[in-house]
Amino acid sequence: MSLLLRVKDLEVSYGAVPAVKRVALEVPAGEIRAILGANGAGKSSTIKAILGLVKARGTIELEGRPIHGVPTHRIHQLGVAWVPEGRQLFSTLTVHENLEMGAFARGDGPRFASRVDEMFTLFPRLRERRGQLAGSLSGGEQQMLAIARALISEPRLLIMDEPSLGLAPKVVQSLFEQIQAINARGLSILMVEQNARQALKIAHYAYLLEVGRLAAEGTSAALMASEDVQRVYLGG
Amino acid sequence: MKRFVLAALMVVAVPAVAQEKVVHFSSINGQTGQSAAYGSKVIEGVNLAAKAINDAGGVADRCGGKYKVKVTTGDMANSREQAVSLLRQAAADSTVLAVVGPSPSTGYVPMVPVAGQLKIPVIATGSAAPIKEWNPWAFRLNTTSKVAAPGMMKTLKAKLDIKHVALIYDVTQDGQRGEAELIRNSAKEIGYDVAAFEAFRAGDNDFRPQLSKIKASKADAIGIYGATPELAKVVNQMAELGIKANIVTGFGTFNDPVVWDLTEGKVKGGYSWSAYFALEDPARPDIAKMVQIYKKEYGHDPTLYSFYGWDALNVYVEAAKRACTATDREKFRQALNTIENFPTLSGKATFKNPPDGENLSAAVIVNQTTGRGTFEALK
Amino acid sequence: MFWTPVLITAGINSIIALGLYITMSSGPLSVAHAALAGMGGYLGAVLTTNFGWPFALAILAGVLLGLVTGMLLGLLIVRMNELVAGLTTLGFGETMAVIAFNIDYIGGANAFTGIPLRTTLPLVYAVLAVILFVAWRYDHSRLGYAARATRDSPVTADAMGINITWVKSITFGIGAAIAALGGVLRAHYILVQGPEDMGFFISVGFLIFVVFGGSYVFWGPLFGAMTLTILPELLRFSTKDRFIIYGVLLTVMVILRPQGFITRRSMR
Amino acid sequence: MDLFFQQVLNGLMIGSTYAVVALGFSLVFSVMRVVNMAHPEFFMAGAFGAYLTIRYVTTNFFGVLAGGMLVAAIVGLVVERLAIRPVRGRYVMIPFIATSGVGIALQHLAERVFGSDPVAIPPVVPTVSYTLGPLSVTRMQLVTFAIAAILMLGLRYYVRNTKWGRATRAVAERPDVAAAFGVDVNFVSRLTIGISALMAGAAGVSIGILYTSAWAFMGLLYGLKSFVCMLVAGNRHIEGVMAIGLLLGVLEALVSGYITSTLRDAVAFGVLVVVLVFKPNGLFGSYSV
Repeated sequence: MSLLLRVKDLEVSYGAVPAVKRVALEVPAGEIRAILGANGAGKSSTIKAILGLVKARGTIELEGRPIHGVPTHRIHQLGVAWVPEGRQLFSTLTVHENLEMGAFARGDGPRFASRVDEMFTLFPRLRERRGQLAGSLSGGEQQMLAIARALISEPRLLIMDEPSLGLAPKVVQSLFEQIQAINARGLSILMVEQNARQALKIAHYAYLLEVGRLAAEGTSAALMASEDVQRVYLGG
Repeated sequence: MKRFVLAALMVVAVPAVAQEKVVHFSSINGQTGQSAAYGSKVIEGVNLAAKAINDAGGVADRCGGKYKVKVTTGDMANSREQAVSLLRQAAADSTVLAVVGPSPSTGYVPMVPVAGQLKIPVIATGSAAPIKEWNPWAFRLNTTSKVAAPGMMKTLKAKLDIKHVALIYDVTQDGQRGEAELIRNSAKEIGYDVAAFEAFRAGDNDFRPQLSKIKASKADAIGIYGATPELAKVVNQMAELGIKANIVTGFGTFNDPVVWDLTEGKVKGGYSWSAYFALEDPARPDIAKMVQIYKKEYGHDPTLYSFYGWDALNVYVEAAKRACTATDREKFRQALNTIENFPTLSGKATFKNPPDGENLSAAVIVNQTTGRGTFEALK
Repeated sequence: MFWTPVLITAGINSIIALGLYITMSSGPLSVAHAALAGMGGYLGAVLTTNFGWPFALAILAGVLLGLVTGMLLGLLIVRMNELVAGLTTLGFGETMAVIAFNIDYIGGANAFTGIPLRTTLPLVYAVLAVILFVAWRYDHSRLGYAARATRDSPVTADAMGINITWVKSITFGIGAAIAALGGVLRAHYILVQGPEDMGFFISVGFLIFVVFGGSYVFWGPLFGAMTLTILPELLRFSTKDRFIIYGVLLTVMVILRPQGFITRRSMR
Repeated sequence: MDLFFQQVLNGLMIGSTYAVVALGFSLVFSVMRVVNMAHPEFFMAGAFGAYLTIRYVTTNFFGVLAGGMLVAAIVGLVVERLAIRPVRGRYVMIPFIATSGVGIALQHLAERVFGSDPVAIPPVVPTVSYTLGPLSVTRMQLVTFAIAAILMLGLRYYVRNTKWGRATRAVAERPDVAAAFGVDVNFVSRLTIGISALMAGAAGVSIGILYTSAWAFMGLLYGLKSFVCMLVAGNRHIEGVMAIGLLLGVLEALVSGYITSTLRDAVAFGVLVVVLVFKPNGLFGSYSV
């Protein structure tokens, strides 16, 4: 089982304030792994460090090759795609233009048209909205577009930051089913999620962060039962 | 350590040679910034005159004293504050006898009251702005509109029988604005009407709105009062709009070689009054010599403002000779008042202050531009 | 003394910069302070020259004019964010310059001249010391904290019960009053008050003093105004290249110290 | 009545140049959150570029235009590298001061190299004037208007329909996310500054030839006016900035034609204050600092 992503001794600090202290995690190819933790536990900072959006120390390797210090736009070209927290679509661009931005690095050659169709079949609602400005979509539709924008560049690793944030429970349910479907087609996923119960249902393995430190890790089943998870979430 | 020893040696050596006395003038003008076009030429004229005098053996005053001329230059840029600061610094330096310059009115207008308070002579080299309150310490070498403009309009009325005069002037240039208002106010007295009175600001590029109005006013003479960049554009745009009329200005601006180049000679035939300025004049060997050493020193033609710089320094040296002093500003000021019909490149110089610092014998020649830097005086 | 004129100008610039500092403490990037100083200068000069008022009364009148105008401007821009507020003041400053241009009573384009000499070096630095004390007290006053809260996040300031409209208006007023005071002092030293001193580029100069020096503690504008007024004088040795060097130095220094030269200890 | 249309025509001509220079300002501000105070000097560099090209290279109009734009672009990229990139992303006033310093240095450098007098630009476009009834306009005025129109429409097409244009809009809104999708934000910034410099250079060339002179301080008044255009329009839509530029030109021509040209500049700033009081985010756009 080849290792897609490996992170060791990760340190991130904003000015004098340490946000992430000596975090280590791995994502084997083909797995869904989750990063759990309360607000401010350092989940987003870890993701941003991997994407090169914030200064960090420690080792970050993609398929054995170090990507620490590589500029963000090159990391994307190595097959890493991102669904940012709060989706952050380009609201002044149309749905179609957002997809074109998703495939920016790959260029919009012939394969692009077929990829667009694939996305529209995966998310039919987007086809009707293709000419609309992304800012005018509903919360659920925006989430679909954010995922489509990430998938269209055929990444090898999908990083999702709080995908369920701000969505109605029914929409969250279908969202997690889609994530499983995407993974079933061979795409490894690293997901940051506050909704621990939902995340553990579909993740193979998970890490629990607390105030920037790795509090616990293990298979979903193990974590489901462990009191640590209850303590962090239920303040037991 | 080495430099210290060297300095010590120099101090010891000096007394052995006869005490070399120096007459020190401070030259304040606009050397950088938007008004540098005039100031920089005056500074060149002043420095050249000082060099010429020193090369010819320096100054010998009427009481047997011999001096070398020393000039320190201060750049007021285009700022009123810096002009006044430089004047205060010159006054605070006891070795400075008097201040030469400035040309921009933004410098001269605020310096006049300060010169009176600090009791140090100042002589304007081109500023023609009306001065509300004169004082015994402020002088002016260049001709001003008050004297020249009415004279010119009378001559043009007599020769060309002009009836409708339009005026387009730069509201930010005190001298230019002053003359345009003077011509407007003397309309009835000389016998013409003011067909249009249009203003613009330094830095403008497009004058078509004003010129379209002037074209509609059917004026037969158009007074153009502005600095070189704007004046040239007005002339060019008048041609583009097909406005045909006699063009008139002050301060000999049409005779300036730079204006000739910028308008590709369209100023040919224009009328202006000016102090005396010509690149060559068979009757004037002194001009020929100055133009020759000026071109050798600076590599470009002198303008009327170069003459003003040269003349101002020479008038000051003449006054120093008569006052037999290099430090007593009061005696120097009184000597300035004894200057009468003193010959200069740009005409003559006469000062009687009080009542005011105007040059009473400043040359006023109404002329018509015939070529690049050449003109014909109108009788 | 050779350096007196430069020191007086540096002192007056520091006073006006401190006024701008207080206005900026509640948020707006004002480019009106040159115009406010000019208005103070015009009023003070007219009173002393045409009406023979004593200098102290003329200063008071200038300060009051600045206070009232500043408070009105503060109200005008209360709903705007930092940059837009600054740009509205750009319009105010330039319009004041054009209006002054066209009023012949105050000399129009020929500027108002014949102002009596009143400002001396000791007076300038006495006033500067008082203003520094005022700025120091202001920094530690309730109003000072309220202003900084308003600047950093108006929403929370509002939630904390701070009357934002009042804070913005009074801070703009106090800042404008101090700038007007500087204007009166300048007019009675340069002895001429003209419309050109009120425009955008002059105001930008004061803004550069404050931001360059450090806009989070009152020593900043003092440092900025002093350095950037004396620097061009030091560069006089190369008359021709003076402003090239000045421009390059300004850029280099602000790149090396983007947060301003003088910062609060916590921001070190 | 003819005078009215002549003044409107005069206003459109000068307004087109305000618009082109303002577009450069607003493009850089919207994409990089940088107020580039050296932008007027790109305009001046274009005019001197034209002068140098005419003297040493060619007098073919398009050659001169290319020469001027090239010089402006070079100056633009150097300024981006030295004064803008080190402080991009900082508090809006920091690049404002950094570029102001560069602006001052460039003005006085031009004064040292080309002298304080304006430099005459020989006519490369024959001075022909066309008359339509009472109205008269010169060929160079039409060429200036045409260049402005082509630049503006070209920019609109680039931003709307090209890959890098889309990337520029994406960077303008969310630089981090754009980077995460493979956009090299530094390259886009350089590209944006380059485009704004090319546009300012072209405006500089046409103004230089139209008014037959280039001058070290020609950028000052232009810079202020086009800065005002950008602010009044808000920086979201290109059409907004274009419309405001033309409107400002016409307003100024009418004011100096019918009232007095001493109040002409008050128009630009008076309009600015009125608009910003009622529409604090500019007529068409929005500012988030």
